[in-house]
Amino acid sequence: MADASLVWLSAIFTIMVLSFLYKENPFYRFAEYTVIGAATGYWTVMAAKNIVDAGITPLVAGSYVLLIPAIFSVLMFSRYTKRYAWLSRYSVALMVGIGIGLSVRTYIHAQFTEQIVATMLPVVGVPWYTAINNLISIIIVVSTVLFFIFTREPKGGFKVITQIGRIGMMFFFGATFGTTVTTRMIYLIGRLQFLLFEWLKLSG
Amino acid sequence: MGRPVHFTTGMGFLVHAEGPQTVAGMAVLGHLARLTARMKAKLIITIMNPETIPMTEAVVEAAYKAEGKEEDYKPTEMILFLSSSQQAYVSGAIGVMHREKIAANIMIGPFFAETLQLIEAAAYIGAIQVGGTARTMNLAFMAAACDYTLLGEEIFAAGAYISQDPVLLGSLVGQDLFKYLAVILVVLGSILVNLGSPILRSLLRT
Amino acid sequence: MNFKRLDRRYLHLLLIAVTVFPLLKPMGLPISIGVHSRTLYDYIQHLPPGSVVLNVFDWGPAQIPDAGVGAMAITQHLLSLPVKIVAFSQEVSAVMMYEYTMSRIKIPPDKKYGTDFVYFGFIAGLETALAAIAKDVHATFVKDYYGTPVEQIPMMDKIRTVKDFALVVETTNTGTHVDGFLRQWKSPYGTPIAINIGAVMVPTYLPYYPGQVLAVIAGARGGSEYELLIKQPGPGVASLDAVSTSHLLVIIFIAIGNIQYFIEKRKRREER
Amino acid sequence: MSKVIRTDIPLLIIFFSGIVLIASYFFPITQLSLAEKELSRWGIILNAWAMGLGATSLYRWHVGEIIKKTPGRWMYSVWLIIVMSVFIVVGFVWTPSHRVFVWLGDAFYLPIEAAMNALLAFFILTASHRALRARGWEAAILLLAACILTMTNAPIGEAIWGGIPVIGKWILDIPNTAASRGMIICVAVGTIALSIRTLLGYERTQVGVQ
Repeated sequence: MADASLVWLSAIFTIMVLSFLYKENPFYRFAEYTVIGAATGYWTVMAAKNIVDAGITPLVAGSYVLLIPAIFSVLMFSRYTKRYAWLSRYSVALMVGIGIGLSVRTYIHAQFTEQIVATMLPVVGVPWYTAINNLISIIIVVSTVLFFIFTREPKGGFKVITQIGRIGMMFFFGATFGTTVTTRMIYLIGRLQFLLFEWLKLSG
Repeated sequence: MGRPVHFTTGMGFLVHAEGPQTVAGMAVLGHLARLTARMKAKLIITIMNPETIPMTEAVVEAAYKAEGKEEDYKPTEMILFLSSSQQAYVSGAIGVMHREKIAANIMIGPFFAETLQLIEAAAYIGAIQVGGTARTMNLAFMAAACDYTLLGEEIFAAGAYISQDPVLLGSLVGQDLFKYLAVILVVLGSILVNLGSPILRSLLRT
Repeated sequence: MNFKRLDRRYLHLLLIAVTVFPLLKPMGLPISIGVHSRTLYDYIQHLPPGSVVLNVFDWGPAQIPDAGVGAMAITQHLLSLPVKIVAFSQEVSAVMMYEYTMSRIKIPPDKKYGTDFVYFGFIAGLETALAAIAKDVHATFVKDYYGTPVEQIPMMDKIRTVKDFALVVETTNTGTHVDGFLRQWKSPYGTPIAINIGAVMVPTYLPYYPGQVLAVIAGARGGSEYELLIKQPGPGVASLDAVSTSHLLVIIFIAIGNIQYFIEKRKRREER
Repeated sequence: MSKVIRTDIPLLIIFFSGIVLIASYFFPITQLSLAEKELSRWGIILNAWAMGLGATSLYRWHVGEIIKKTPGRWMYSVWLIIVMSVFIVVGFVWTPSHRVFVWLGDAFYLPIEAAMNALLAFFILTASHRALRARGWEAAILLLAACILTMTNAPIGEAIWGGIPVIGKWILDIPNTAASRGMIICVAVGTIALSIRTLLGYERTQVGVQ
């Protein structure tokens, strides 16, 4: 796939970015401004394609209802005038409304009921270690949920329960931290593999 | 005028299942902007998702208007869209933090991999940090490094707490009721499963 | 040595050194096979001949060393079996990863494009598109990546709806892609979904196992296990030594940080 | 009047667009699912136009930098505008799938983004050194879980002691998964509550009402 010019450009940009580790310098800044310009240009083109595909083509084909989002979209740009800036509230409102609609649909099922159902675990009739693990799971789920109760002061027995929830969350945070270390190192390894093997053509 | 306050909603999706997190961040921003207007502090908002540009401008403008400080509202200096590419945004935001020597870094919204870098950069400058997201996987970095962290659901309650609006506070009671319901369902369902009846499971699955 | 004042540049240099060295001189530490890789391998191995697998390429170049490892190994495995592969992408930047993969794995001589595997390129619309594909494959996959209309692709004749797919393998680092399949394919139709994701997403998606997902192949580690399962150790296995050394460095620095912390704490107590 | 058109109408827009999407999920009525499909499409269009807003903002900012001749930065702004314009012109003249545009992306966008991702490795090294400290017993649990998981993901962990991956897997499968579930349930409750408050017009900050 990769022609030599691409490999060289990639290698040069990679080194420019990594030079940030020494200190912030003109090479790094050059790469930074390049990627900001490139990303914005890239996404603008993709967005334009979406507008044409989802908005204009069907509109021309007779789907006149698409005039509505077109108007709302144009209203977004009213922020550049002082007098009509409030018009952009209409487009914000539509975006918020759609976002909320999408969100409630997904959260009720996949996030609320599915997770509750997944916690209904057997404790009897399974090997003892599974039973203990399932019991621990149920206790942590329940106490984590109770940790987030706003209207009750954590005192006495309730405090003990929320404490268990906190411990569970500490495990979760630690676990995410640990796995994140892996991904980040892998990104670095990937870039180094590229520099060593595809650019410098060393053999491992 | 002292050192400025930096605010961001991270990835800041709006037309998306994680849109409400951005809305929750905006509720906090509304309050924050009133405070900075009142105290004549400089406020800087960096943006990754252009969807939130008009919303952010509306929120901050309204806050400054409410405080009678319309003349201090300067959108081109306060509200900076940096890039919609994650890494380009991050390096831009870090640049802003360094140049402006921010005193506080407030991050509430849907956060992705940018979390760690923003927190590290702000910590390097020595800013006070408040973080909050319902994207649980990036919460770990906030919990480990921020001075104050809003864990998951708490970001949705933050706006209500700050506003002290009785209706909003009342709805927090409703939120608690649903959490109790979840606990009851889990316990009851587990008991039923252990008695050999998966009825509640199948009932909820439909 | 006072680590607190230690210039972080030395730290950076050290990290580069401990990663480059094992890449050039691999040590070959042993790798054990986890339950997720084993589950998916067995499931694919026992697919009835002629089954259709939807192999989704939603990963970008950043994922080459991470989830990409698994994507290549799984695609290689699928190609070695009498099953058919339908591939597409929900991300623009993922399109080039299909070509990247196909140019690097071994395609058996008896496997032909169009009869055994096919790629539909970038399909816009995310979750909306997934719902549409489930109902009518041909309406959404109108043309393949090379511009051939779907009616002229021999293998697509019998692939009409979600019911014709025996398995979905989703490779991504973005939760949205996984959620879309769970909501639009798994929940309503029960299609088995295997996810192959960057290690960072693993804790988020483990709660969905075993109920909603068949297996969670965890980034480079999971991918390397898969490389070993199909007995073709590749770039994943080669990178794991560097993973080991860099992780060890992290642990050492956490330890140093804590030792420092306790020494300071004791000093402060003594001063009081 | 001004309140009606400036505040009430936006709140009504939020209400109707949200309600239609939610209702279509619960009630399988043809009209509703058609409306849902239409609204989802509008979302894509609005999102795309917002990108245009982003590009204009960025363009305005950098032109400003050039006019002001901000020391040390304005030449970079010139370069940024050149790069952005080349992408846009090429993408508009040909198509985004044209090989010149793909090549531009491969050459000027992807390698820099990937290299910046690699910088994260250094950030996490310094972050774990600085932030992961056993300040109390809760922090100690976090620290311990982080160390074990770090070693679980690396083959060397297993080589040091066979128990490490076993414990790591247990942490991932049991307390990690359970706490994550608890948090997801609460996030769902919070999201839905905020959504309802917004739909009913109680949370109105986002339309610019204080």
